[in-house]
Amino acid sequence: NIFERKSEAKYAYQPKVQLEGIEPRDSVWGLNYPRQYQSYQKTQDTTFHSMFGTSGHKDMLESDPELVILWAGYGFSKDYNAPKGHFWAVDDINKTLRTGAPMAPGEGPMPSTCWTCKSTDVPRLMSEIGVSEFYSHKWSDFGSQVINPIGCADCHNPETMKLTITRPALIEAFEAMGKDINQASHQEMRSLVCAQCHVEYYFDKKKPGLENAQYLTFPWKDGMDVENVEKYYDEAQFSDWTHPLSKTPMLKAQHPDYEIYQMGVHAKRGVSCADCHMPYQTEGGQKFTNHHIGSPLANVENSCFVCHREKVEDLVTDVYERQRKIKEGTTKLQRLIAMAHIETAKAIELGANETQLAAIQQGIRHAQWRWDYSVASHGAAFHAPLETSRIVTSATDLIQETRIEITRLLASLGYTQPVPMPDFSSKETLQAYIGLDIPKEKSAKQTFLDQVVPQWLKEGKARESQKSIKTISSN
Amino acid sequence: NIFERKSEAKYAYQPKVQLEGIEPRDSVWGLNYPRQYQSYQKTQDTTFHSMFGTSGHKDMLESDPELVILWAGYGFSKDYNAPKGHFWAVDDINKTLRTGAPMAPGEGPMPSTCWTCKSTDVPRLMSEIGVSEFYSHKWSDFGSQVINPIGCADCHNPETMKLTITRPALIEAFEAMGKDINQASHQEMRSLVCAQCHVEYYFDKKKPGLENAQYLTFPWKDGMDVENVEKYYDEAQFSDWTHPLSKTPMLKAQHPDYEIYQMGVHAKRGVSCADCHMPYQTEGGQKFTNHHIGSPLANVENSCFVCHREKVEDLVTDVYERQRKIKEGTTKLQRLIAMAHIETAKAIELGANETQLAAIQQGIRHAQWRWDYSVASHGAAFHAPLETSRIVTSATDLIQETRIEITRLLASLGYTQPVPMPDFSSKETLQAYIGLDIPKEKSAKQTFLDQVVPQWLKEGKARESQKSIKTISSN
Amino acid sequence: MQPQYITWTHSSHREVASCNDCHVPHNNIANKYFFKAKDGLYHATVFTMRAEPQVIRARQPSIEVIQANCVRCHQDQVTDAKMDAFVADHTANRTDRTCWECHRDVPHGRVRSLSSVGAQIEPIKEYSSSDLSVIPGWLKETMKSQKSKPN
Ligand code: HEC
Ligand code: HEC
Ligand code: HEC
Ligand code: HEC
Ligand code: HEC
Ligand code: HEC
Ligand code: HEC
Ligand code: HEC
Ligand code: HEC
Ligand code: HEC
Ligand code: HEC
Ligand code: HEC
Ligand code: HEC
Ligand code: HEC
Ligand SMILES: [Ca+2]
Ligand SMILES: [Ca+2]
Repeated sequence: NIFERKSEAKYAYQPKVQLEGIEPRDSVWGLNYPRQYQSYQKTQDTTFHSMFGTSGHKDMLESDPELVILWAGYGFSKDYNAPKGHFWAVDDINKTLRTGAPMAPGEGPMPSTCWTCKSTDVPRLMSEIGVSEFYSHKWSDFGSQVINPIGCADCHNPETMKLTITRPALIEAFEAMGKDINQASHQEMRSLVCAQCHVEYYFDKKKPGLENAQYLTFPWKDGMDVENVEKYYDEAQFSDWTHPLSKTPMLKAQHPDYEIYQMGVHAKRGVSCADCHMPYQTEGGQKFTNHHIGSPLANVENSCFVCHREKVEDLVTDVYERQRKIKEGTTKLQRLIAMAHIETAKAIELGANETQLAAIQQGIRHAQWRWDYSVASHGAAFHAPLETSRIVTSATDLIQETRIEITRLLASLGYTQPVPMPDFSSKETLQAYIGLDIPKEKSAKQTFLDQVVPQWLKEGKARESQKSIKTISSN
Repeated sequence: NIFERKSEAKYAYQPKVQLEGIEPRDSVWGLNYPRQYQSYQKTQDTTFHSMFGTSGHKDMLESDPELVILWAGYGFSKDYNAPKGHFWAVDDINKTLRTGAPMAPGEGPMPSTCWTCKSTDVPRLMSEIGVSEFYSHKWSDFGSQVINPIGCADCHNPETMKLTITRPALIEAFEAMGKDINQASHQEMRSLVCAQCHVEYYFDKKKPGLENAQYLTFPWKDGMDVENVEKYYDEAQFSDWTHPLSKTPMLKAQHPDYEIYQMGVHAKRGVSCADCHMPYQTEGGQKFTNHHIGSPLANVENSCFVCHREKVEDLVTDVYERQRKIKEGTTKLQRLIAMAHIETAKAIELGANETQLAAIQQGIRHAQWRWDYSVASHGAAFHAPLETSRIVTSATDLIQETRIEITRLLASLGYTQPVPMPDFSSKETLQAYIGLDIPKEKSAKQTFLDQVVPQWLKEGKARESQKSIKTISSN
Repeated sequence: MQPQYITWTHSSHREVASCNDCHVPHNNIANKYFFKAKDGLYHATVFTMRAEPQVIRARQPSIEVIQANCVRCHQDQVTDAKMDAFVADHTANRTDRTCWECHRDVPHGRVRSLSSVGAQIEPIKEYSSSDLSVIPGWLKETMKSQKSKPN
């Protein structure tokens, strides 16, 4: 009856353990907050599928092979997948070919900064060795330090359970914009905890006094929209890599989820990430936040229904329609950019000089940046459909204008035919085309996963077992 | 309080006149329905301005001079303005240079079909002489017949005041789609009355048995979206005119307001045109339909507020943001299409042959069709922002792909430079560039307006004065 | 149903209409009590059986009841006595579309879930800890020290 339920509520948050310092293990927090813990554990579920999204494995290079050409010469051309749940963050970064197969500390292609958004051990480690020190190592140096995936300690203050910002990059980005993140309202915090990671970033290697650090930085100083960030990188003369085909200094856009979401009507109306991805839920009279973060389409009744009184299928098709219309544009666009790289390579082969190429490479750099910005945020097509579409339009115009330039250049070099293209329908063909030996990479990775990772885990567990857990006698 | 309001209502009404047959004069209906009449009269107000829209005069060729190139060889390159209120429909069609200066019946460029969406005299005339006969004259033949602008008789059944469809084209379009417009719900009728006119159309000159008619037709048989209508016209091998520069068989898109609105979320949620453009209003405790049809931004409180409890400025900026983002794409796009026409002219001048031009002209035809479709509906950018943006993206890709073709073609003809362009910033320069003598057209029009139109009006009034008005003795 | 209660108490209707004014038929006494009993019983069962969904939605029968009640009170505002005389379907045109399709906030507002109102988890600044900083102490320290002496 109703009274039972009242009393139930009272006992809901009987603390069982005393959380001390930065506790990276969710299982410990879970003793105090079973509902949140149990729902968060569900992020390991990989069974949900929507039209374009999935909580499981999806090889993006398989579904959109052109990406191999766009990212030639860069790690992403080896391996890139759609996101899975938070539970998999550490597992996936160990498994991706992008991190290579470092058999010993100090080896491998990636810096320690890569760990930043993958684990609750990161705030712990930062607090122990300092932020800039954390950014100044190899990824392989911290293998035994970072073993817990994203969890409670990333978003919560253990004493008060208040939402908290544990990643310096976001705080510094606010400072760069002349804002104080401590002034953020509670509703804003319900999005800002996500903005610690779901944002475009780059590694600043020129930080005064920190030359050997790869300092995680969000390029927001002059604004968060795609044009201003583009300007920011141009002025800093920054590039992530140089493209082997078109010799273009390229930019990589990574998941600007927060930035694009802010351009949508939901953000304008004050709807937060958590409102949709972590809706409140009530169990036996006890209200709590559902921590099974994933596609809201898996949970329309608790997510969208709170504000929309439509049929489930109408809300689902709302999302699909927007995604389909955006996808139509980006699919065409990525093919055009791939062709531009190959056409430019042809011009270079025919002896085009730097001055002839300058404008063309600028065009490719900007077009691919904008394309990447619009697709790297897997939610963008729904978060802000029109802004995403606007970006796609501008990139389409840009790359085609550039291809007109290339066509003129080729003609002036005596070549007036369409440039022959590889088979864009096969990931393997294209990876071979750009000279990757994937089988070799894969077997090296396998050895790494068999021999190194288990060792990392063993050492990590041993370290954790030192840390005692203070239990509280309940009364 | 509401009980006072109740009694107020009781006294309100006494019918004044008996409406007989099709009464084209709003002033007569107004005797029975003062509130609706008085509010509808406000459509003559020309003072309201929003960021892109206006209830007054706005010369589109002045604000976007490229249009002169896009429509070269077609009436729209002489004169095209943003819409004003319904009150001005007859006045504006008399004044536009597109209708020329027919000094006698049977003269002039335009068919009688042009009157179809401008006046309440149209249903009257159609009922008197028959539909196909109405479509089989010159515009100048009916000058003295058509003198009342759009009004009550276009949307209302005089006996029952029910919303009604008075234009055969809409009924026939439904039949072509295999639908029966009589099955339309009341809520659908609140949009369908508008769909009589606010739709894309063409004149069918090949109707079996009606060869000398220019039969008003809505191209919906295979679907209302931009791609299906494009296919429809291609299969019918229809073109509105042939472009003098690129020699392309062109299509003109006119105001597909209804079609594009249907692709938006408001339509999906069952919001009708009238909900926003004719919101209810309360006077003396009575709700009535505000007939001052115009920009809802002139009346956000009644239009948007019931459904959206947001600040006025937020709702207004919602609209502006969407319009600005779409405008960014269409502005760029129209310039590119204009260039394509001129570049193609160059290729023709250099001796390009038909087989070389076929694909290029196809590209220009489709790209301009899509561009026109997205801008000819002045409300599209808000009615369905994403669909409109999607169309702009596809047109941008199309025209640029075509310009790459042209560039190759020019090169193969030995021309590898950018083609010189006229000054796109001046309407006058461009009208001269395509060989128009506007001053001449204008003075001819002035004579027409001074001598012919007053005559038309005089004869019309005389005719109307024959018709008696049955008043009802009030009791 | 707490959210419905709370939203109603904040609505323009609190003073003028109670739950039953909208949710129980008022066409005739018998019907009124029959529906109420049936309804109340149903709710009570669902409630005690813990089947209470996160977001309650009106079922068709009660949608019709509500609509009828809106009209009952507002008849004379939404329909025009004079129009009725000869504007065919005037009353239907004004009353066949659910009122809250437009009046989306009457009376429960637009955000309705068991958790959306009432015992808010959201801390009210006044009552929350004086330290409003969202940056943990350790991070403030490391970042400060870093600014003072890079490396
Ligand atoms: C500490 C970094 C971090 C924080 C904080 C974070 N995320 Fe993530 N998120 C990730 C990473 C990394 C992945 C991808 C994990 C993988 O694929 O292995 C991810 C994946 C996701 C996914 C995809 C899940 C699926 O099933 O496909 C969603 C949705 C998501 N995050 C939403 C959020 C929201 C909402 C928040 C804030 C409430 C948030 N994230 C906070 C790093 C973070
Ligand atoms: C600023 C935070 C941040 C940083 C720094 C970061 N990531 Fe991620 N990472 C994310 C987020 C957010 C996702 C989820 C991506 C998505 O939604 O597509 C993700 C997803 C991933 C995934 C799973 C998807 C895939 O591609 O297979 C891998 C692996 C990964 N990151 C590796 C890395 C590596 C390697 C680096 C360093 C070069 C890195 N991350 C740096 C935030 C970050
Ligand atoms: C990606 C960010 C994120 C992670 C990881 C996360 N939480 Fe939360 N948590 C939130 C947000 C957002 C809220 C809602 C806060 C609010 O609105 O009051 C929340 C709320 C809570 C609350 C307050 C009561 C409630 O349910 O609203 C508790 C307790 C809690 N989380 C415990 C945990 C535990 C235990 C874990 C680890 C198993 C965890 N959280 C992991 C973001 C996170
Ligand atoms: C906390 C409230 C809230 C939640 C949760 C929410 N919405 Fe919305 N939604 C809004 C508001 C507010 C608007 C803006 C329109 C308005 O003012 O009514 C909106 C607008 C929309 C629109 C029209 C905007 C467009 O892009 O065309 C769609 C579609 C939509 N929501 C779908 C969804 C779906 C699907 C979900 C769940 C995944 C969802 N909403 C979750 C409040 C919400
Ligand atoms: C109005 C509801 C709403 C809001 C607010 C919202 N999202 Fe989403 N998000 C969605 C929907 C719906 C999808 C599409 C899911 C799908 O395709 O299955 C999505 C997709 C995503 C994805 C990709 C998941 C995948 O598996 O591909 C990520 C990551 C994400 N959102 C993160 C965020 C972050 C971070 C924020 C805040 C900055 C946010 N979302 C705000 C509704 C929302
Ligand atoms: C199917 C209905 C329909 C037909 C047929 C039609 N019009 Fe229109 N006309 C409209 C609508 C709707 C508008 C408002 C346009 C807008 O919103 O931009 C309009 C606007 C106009 C305007 C005012 C704007 C301007 O361009 O100055 C003129 C003049 C005009 N039409 C002339 C004509 C002529 C000449 C023809 C015949 C070639 C014609 N119309 C055929 C529906 C029609
Ligand atoms: C462009 C179409 C259009 C024109 C022109 C038009 N009306 Fe209406 N009228 C409507 C619509 C739509 C409604 C709302 C019908 C409904 O939903 O019940 C309406 C409703 C009415 C009603 C019903 C009462 C009310 O206020 O809702 C009356 C009476 C009326 N109009 C009279 C007139 C008169 C008199 C004129 C001419 C001065 C006129 N109308 C011109 C479209 C039009
Ligand atoms: C009989 C044809 C016809 C019907 C029916 C019609 N319109 Fe129009 N409408 C026009 C024409 C023609 C114009 C342009 C008049 C001009 O510019 O001279 C116009 C102009 C407009 C404008 C621009 C007004 C301004 O101030 O800029 C709006 C808005 C509009 N109509 C909405 C509607 C709506 C909503 C309906 C239905 C309720 C409707 N129209 C029904 C033919 C029609
Ligand atoms: C009869 C009800 C109604 C009217 C009138 C109405 N809206 Fe909406 N509006 C909606 C609904 C329903 C949605 C879809 C979102 C949702 O489900 O809440 C919506 C969505 C929106 C959105 C988000 C869609 C997008 O394109 O991003 C905006 C913005 C908006 N409305 C603005 C306006 C403005 C401005 C007006 C007045 C000119 C207006 N609305 C009039 C009901 C209405
Ligand atoms: C949700 C509200 C809403 C609905 C529904 C709606 N409109 Fe609009 N309409 C607007 C707004 C807002 C504008 C922009 C006005 C401005 O820019 O000043 C607009 C602009 C227009 C314009 C251009 C007016 C001008 O002066 O440029 C026309 C014509 C128009 N609408 C006709 C229609 C027709 C016909 C329908 C139905 C098929 C319709 N509208 C449905 C809100 C709406
Ligand atoms: C002024 C009329 C009115 C009053 C008074 C009123 N309601 Fe409602 N009620 C509505 C409307 C309208 C809806 C929405 C129905 C729908 O969305 O289909 C509704 C819906 C509901 C629902 C279904 C869930 C939901 O939110 O849609 C519940 C439960 C409810 N009301 C309970 C109550 C309670 C309890 C009270 C008194 C505290 C109350 N109502 C007072 C008009 C009213
Ligand atoms: C013992 C608790 C309880 C009481 C007392 C109660 N309700 Fe409910 N009510 C509920 C629950 C639980 C639901 C959700 C049922 C569902 O959606 O399956 C509900 C659903 C509803 C609904 C939406 C479903 C439907 O029937 O359309 C309405 C409306 C409603 N209640 C009105 C009322 C009114 C009015 C009263 C007072 C006469 C009332 N309720 C008394 C618990 C209660
Ligand atoms: C028991 C009688 C009653 C019922 C049932 C009722 N109302 Fe009311 N309503 C009133 C009274 C009394 C007022 C206050 C009038 C005033 O303040 O002048 C009012 C005010 C309003 C207002 C104007 C104030 C506002 O909130 O915007 C609207 C709109 C309204 N009602 C709509 C509705 C709708 C929709 C329903 C059904 C869901 C409904 N009413 C059911 C009696 C009722
Ligand atoms: C198409 C949208 C729409 C629908 C459906 C609708 N209304 Fe309204 N209603 C409005 C608008 C707009 C106003 C604002 C009139 C004003 O402010 O002058 C209004 C005003 C009112 C008012 C007067 C409020 C006041 O302050 O005087 C009441 C009462 C009302 N509506 C009740 C209802 C009821 C009851 C229904 C269902 C039978 C209903 N409405 C259906 C749009 C609608
Ligand atoms: Ca980047
Ligand atoms: Ca046409």
